[in-house]
Amino acid sequence: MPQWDLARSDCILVMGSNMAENHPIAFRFAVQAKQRGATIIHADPRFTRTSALADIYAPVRAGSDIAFLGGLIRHVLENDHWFRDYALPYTNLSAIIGPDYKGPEELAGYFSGWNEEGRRYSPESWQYDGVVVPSSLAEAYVEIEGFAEAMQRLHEAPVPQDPTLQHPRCVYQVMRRHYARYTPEMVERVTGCPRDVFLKVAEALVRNSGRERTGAICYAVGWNHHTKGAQVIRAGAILMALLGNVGRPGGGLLALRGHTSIQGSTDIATLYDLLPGYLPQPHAFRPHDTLERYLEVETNPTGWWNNFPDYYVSLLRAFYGARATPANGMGHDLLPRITGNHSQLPMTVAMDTGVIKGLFVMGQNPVVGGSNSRLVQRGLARLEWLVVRDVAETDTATFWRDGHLVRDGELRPEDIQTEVFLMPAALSGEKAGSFTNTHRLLQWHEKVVDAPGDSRSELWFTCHLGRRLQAMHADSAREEDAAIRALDWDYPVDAEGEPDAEAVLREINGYTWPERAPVSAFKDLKRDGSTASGCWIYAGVCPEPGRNRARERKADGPGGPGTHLSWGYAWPDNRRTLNNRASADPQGRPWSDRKRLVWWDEAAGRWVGTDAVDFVPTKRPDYEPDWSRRPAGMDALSGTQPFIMIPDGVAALFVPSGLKDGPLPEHYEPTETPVKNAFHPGLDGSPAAPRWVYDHNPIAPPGDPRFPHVLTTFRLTEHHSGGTPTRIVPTTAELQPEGFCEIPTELAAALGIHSTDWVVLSTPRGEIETRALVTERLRPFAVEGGRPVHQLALPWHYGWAGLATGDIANVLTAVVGDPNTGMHENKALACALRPGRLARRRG
Amino acid sequence: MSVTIRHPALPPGVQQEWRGETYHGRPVTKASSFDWKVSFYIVTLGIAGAAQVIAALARTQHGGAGLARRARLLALGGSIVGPLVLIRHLKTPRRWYNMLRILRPTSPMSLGSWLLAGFGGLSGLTALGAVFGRRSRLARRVADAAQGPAAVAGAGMGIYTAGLLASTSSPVWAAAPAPLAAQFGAASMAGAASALALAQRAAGETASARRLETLAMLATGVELLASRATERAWAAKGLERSITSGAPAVLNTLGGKAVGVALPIAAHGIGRAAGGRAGALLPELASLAVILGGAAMRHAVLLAGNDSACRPEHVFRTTQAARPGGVRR
Amino acid sequence: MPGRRPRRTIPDRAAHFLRDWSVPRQLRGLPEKGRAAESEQSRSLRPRLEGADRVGTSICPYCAVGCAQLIYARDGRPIAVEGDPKSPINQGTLCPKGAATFGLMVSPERIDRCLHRAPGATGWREVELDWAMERIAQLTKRTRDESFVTRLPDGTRVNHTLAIGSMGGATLDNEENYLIKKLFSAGLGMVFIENQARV
Amino acid sequence: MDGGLVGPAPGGQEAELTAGTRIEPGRSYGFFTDTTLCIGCKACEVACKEWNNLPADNLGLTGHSYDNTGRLGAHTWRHVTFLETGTRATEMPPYQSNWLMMSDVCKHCDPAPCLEACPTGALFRTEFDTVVVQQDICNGCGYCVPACPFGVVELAPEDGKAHKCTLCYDRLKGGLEPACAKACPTDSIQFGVVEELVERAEARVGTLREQGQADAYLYGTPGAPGATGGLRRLNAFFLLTDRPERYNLPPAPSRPARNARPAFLSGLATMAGLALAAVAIGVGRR
Repeated sequence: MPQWDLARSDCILVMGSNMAENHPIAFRFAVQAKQRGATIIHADPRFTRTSALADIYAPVRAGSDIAFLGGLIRHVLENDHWFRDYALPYTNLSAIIGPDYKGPEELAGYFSGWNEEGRRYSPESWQYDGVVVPSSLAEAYVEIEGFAEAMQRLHEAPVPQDPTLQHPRCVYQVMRRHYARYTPEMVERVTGCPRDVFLKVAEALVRNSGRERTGAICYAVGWNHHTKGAQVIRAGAILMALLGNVGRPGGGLLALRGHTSIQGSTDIATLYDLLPGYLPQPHAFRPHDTLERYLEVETNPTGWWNNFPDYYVSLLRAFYGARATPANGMGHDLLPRITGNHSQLPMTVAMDTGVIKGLFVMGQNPVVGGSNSRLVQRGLARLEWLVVRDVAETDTATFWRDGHLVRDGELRPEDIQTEVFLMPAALSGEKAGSFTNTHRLLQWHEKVVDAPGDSRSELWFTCHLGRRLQAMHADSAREEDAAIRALDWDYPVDAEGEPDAEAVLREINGYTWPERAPVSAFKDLKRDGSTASGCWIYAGVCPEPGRNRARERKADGPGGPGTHLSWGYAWPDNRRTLNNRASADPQGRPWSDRKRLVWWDEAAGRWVGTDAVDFVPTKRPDYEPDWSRRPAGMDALSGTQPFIMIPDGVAALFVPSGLKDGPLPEHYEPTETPVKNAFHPGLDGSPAAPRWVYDHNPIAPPGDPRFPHVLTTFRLTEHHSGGTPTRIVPTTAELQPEGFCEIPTELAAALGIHSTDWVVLSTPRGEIETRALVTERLRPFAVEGGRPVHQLALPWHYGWAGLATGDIANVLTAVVGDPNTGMHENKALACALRPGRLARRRG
Repeated sequence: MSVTIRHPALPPGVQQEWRGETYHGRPVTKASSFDWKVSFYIVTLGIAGAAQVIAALARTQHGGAGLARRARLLALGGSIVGPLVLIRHLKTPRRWYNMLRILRPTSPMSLGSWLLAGFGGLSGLTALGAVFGRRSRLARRVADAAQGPAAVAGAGMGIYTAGLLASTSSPVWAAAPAPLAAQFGAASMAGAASALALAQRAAGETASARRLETLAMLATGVELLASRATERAWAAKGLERSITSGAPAVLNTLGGKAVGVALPIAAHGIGRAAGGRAGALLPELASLAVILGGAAMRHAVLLAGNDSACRPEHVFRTTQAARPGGVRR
Repeated sequence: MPGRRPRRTIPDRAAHFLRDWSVPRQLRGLPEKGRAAESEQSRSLRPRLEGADRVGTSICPYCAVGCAQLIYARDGRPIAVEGDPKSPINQGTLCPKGAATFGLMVSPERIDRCLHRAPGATGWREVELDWAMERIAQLTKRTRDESFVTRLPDGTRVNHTLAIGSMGGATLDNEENYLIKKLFSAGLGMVFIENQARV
Repeated sequence: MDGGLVGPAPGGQEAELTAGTRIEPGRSYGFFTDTTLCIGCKACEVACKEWNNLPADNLGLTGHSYDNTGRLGAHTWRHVTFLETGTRATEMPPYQSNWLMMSDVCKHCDPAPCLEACPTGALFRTEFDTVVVQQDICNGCGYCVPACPFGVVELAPEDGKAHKCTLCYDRLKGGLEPACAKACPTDSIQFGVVEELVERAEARVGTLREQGQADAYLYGTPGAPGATGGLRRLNAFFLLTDRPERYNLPPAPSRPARNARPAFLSGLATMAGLALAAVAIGVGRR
């Protein structure tokens, strides 16, 4: 949902986010909603500036989000508060799951399909009865015997379902059984949130659901950064779907992302497993060897993803231009294959173990932001070379001089053989280009001034590095150099050598081949090599020569409609609210006057409204696929199936494919926790969560008495992530000038700690010293029979570089992650606390 | 100490009584940058101003020429030295002349600046009489014509600095404007009388010196009474900590009271009883003590005011209820 | 704070004082608290935005909310960065970080030359941009040549190098991310490519 | 200037877009700071410092909740106070509560004690009814500092002049909303014509009381706390929900200049009395 749409919400639950602090301008719309009468709820381990503005503050122990959300799901299901007219047709509540599925309530915490040896799940038993459903995520392919053939059954009939919801294996009944355990008493016991507060939250959400009212959830990395982060978000999504909020004005989930173009860098993924546009990077151990095979297993039979080959071949054309030929699978044969998890956490280990020898770091500060910072620093010290591109000396760029290994006397700078480059970079006003914001809005920024001195954009750096490397390989005939030689790398540059960013955006948008005339939308992309597109979902941003819709700056006036279709460009196809077919009822009428967005106009024979329609514009609400003709793609979705990216067109409350840790969100404790799992004695953490345990990344077992406190990390409104762009600015640095640890008053009193005293925090990975900030905003949680569990909270922005400094919080965190996303678990771990300073400190 | 807000009202839901809470103990108001230089100015110009009053009296008395001359010179000296020191207190001293850029009736400092300018000028004119009076009739006439206004301005010089301090938000300074001004005025008069007594003794005019010493002791008595009133007001408002601790306490008790009051009384008493050699030295000691004690008292008040401004509890205690008085536009 | 002006002579000051003297204006009846007290600087004061010779639209470089900004520049240097009142997202407002964008652009901590730290060195050395680019290209080629794998022993095609990694992208433009992914992945065969999306 | 993408329409003022008000000489402008909308983000502090080119104070970590800038002063013209008053609550009144945050600023009092004290006319009332220290006049006498009942004005050590919020005098001259109010993400700081702001603020108090925030009241509007003791009103006024002291505001400040008259009268009477006594004693006789 667009951020401004939040102002139309009737109830906003902020959870896993400290929205007022970390997204103040987005919170502006929450305040506007409040002024229109909305209820604001904040559920969080800490009472923050967001809580201060809320009507209800629900304290939730760090790492127990699924218990809380599961309790809400149970409340909605058991009390029949779900929005039946919406959820029955628009979600897979009625789908019937195969007979082999068993849930954690039956298997002591495991889902069916657990393979203890491989410590992973096989999703075979999670499928619909008799149908294998591919994932709607990047990787359609799942490792199920005969997958490619089995999913073809989606062409033949609707998925098995029981609209009466009586079938014991329909999703509704499965979920009721699954969440039966999440009673208010259990919620209180596990999360520490008082039962009455929990019930007030539930009532507020329920009260604001239905035809006339919508509610929204705003979340951020407080949900992601767990070993079950994806499942926390799923739990929120399930709740929103049950309450009928998704795709509707003022309703749904708003992910509040942390970097200016983090959405863009996920869309055009500088990520190991994704190609631009959420296409999977070919994998050496999957049936990806040839283009044909790759397309066969990655193309969903039904739903929008059926167009996958158009997008993939167009991407290859954009990458390799004329060198993409049928002989090399249109360039598919040139692309690198991944062989495992190459995400940041294993990357940290790969540096330490000597696999990675050279590293580029561009606008990131992994010494501060990476988990287990000492391990990161060890890794950097083992590199042969390191290129850091940033606007100032970062902690990463100076690890060899000021880092923990040097500080602790483990290494001298003279011992560190890493060759380091620190190259000055340009900021947004010093270069032209586009950012994609947290609600998928592309906005162009102009170059207004030159960057100082030798500062250059990443566009310049990458373009010229590519030119040099192509020149070096111009005469190579080696097979391994084929890709670099084949790369289509001819970007126009200006007098200073700066590439024309708009020319790059035009390639991302796509053009016909070989004429290079812009395509107007992704519907124009073809699988025959006659089109190129660097990122299919961005097709349409430059729809005609001379037009860059990311530059458009015309907002709607006070008269509305307030979708601001001429301000920037939202992918896909300028749609501001995804799945907005769901803003109309199954018959195509707006749910209510108050909540209208798009609807079916019978006279015009199309969907109309104030937003660009996220549906086939002319598909009637009463359209039903003709199963006798083996319909494919969108033809296989009916007029009441708004979730067009999902193979069966409805919101997947129960997920057959695509998740590595279960089809339904289930509570597990963090990897390191002082609290045992009340749901599953003997199974504390998520079994599928990957962990890289070795000498330099030790993990404490659950309940380890040496680490009795819960530790969570957080961000401050005054600083930005790894800290560089605020710690070097005097006006922001002084606002939070030094690292600190928030300590609840009770624990501080017991240990004799006062605000601004030095304290030492430790985990198996290391120790840091910082200042105490004693506060009642953190409260002890009485869990497990009344033993108080204390939570400590550390802002993680600090390091030694810049004007505002402090020890690095991530020295304490571990390289453990979410099995689906590879995200770390820095929002909940266990630690020890003592007053005083580190003894080893020199000078 | 708890006080209820009487005017204007807070909503009923808000805790009605102030129970001594402060904002993390941080100051509400800011202390002035006034330091010893300002105290020096207050003392010097107080003496100079009161000296013009005495000069005026002396001019009306037969045989007062010597005293008048010395008083006029003292006034001139004070109105030269005092402002020079005061300008050093400015943080942008090269712009001292902006003190005369505007006449701001609400600002005791602006009024004081114009008063000082006038007083300085008049003191210059009366000094003409002191220096050239014997040779030049014109100088004498001019000086005598200036003497009346100079005495009036001098009276103002002797007291306006109390008004200046009182017209601030420092709780101690603002607590008792009238007694404070009486205190300052009496101290100015006592200081001038003492200074001139010393001069008269040096010039051999012992009888005149004795009368001046009597005046000094009378003024000191008035000062003592006024200071009692001031200190009672401080205590009543709960501000006494600023004057009963630290440097202000030492200055006020040891300087203002012991040296400024007790010592002169003792010295005069002993001196007049003993006579002889001590009879000459002890009154001189007493005069010196009066001057120093008066200076110490005013510096104590200055420092106490700065201290008080940094105490949030002082500010809150004195702002629980607005002081009566009409709105002034 | 405005820079200190050159020291003025005494006649200068006297003339200025008389020109700016409030007393005559007071006598003419102008209010002593208002117009009579107005100084020369106050009379000629204008916001420095009016001195801009270039204004461009920008997007805030901090979080992902996407606030629109206006960058005002004069003589090729930024003089102010403000929220764009027309944006439906921020409507002219900015958070503390966004409001510090100007401070970021002109931060005293910014570097403007390439710095190089040789293996085992204890400090930086300033180097030419061209030298650094050539050296980085050579190192990239060397490491890639040493580590590139076309096929695994069982014949499976991999076309990759595990020895070069890249971090970052979430603070960069879409166009930059595109070129990074295209060069590093499709061109060089790097697979350790990550950005802040996971951290 | 580039293109038509930026700036208000010709002849227009940006303040019309950002604050819904035209800025014209002769009217009174001020701030209405509504603490119930404040999220304590300190954007006002930063926007102020960036616009006015003010250096950091660098007080270090104070331990006073999230307040590390401490106070208003020569370099800090907006300052957000933080006081944790009940952060263990779960159900709370609407909008900000339990962790009090307020963006403090110069009150641009009417009448203004600093201005009334200023001997040089450096402090004056502008055509916008705001109170400004004219830096080309101020000689650093420092009298405005103790005069201020709110501890706003301060001398800067580096230039020896008094500094405080100018309500962005330069911006007002160009039709621009003051930097802090323009930046404020939640419109806790509202800029406008004082009379209109007061009206809006009174309506807001009514709304808040209806919605369950019974403790809302105004500080600094005529007849309210803060506008006391000869201070007719504060052109920068506040909506508070707890005792003023919790925000470091005096509940009933007074206009200090009115102490001058009793002091002068009493002092002159003392001098006159002592002069008479001197006559009686015979001072001046040989």
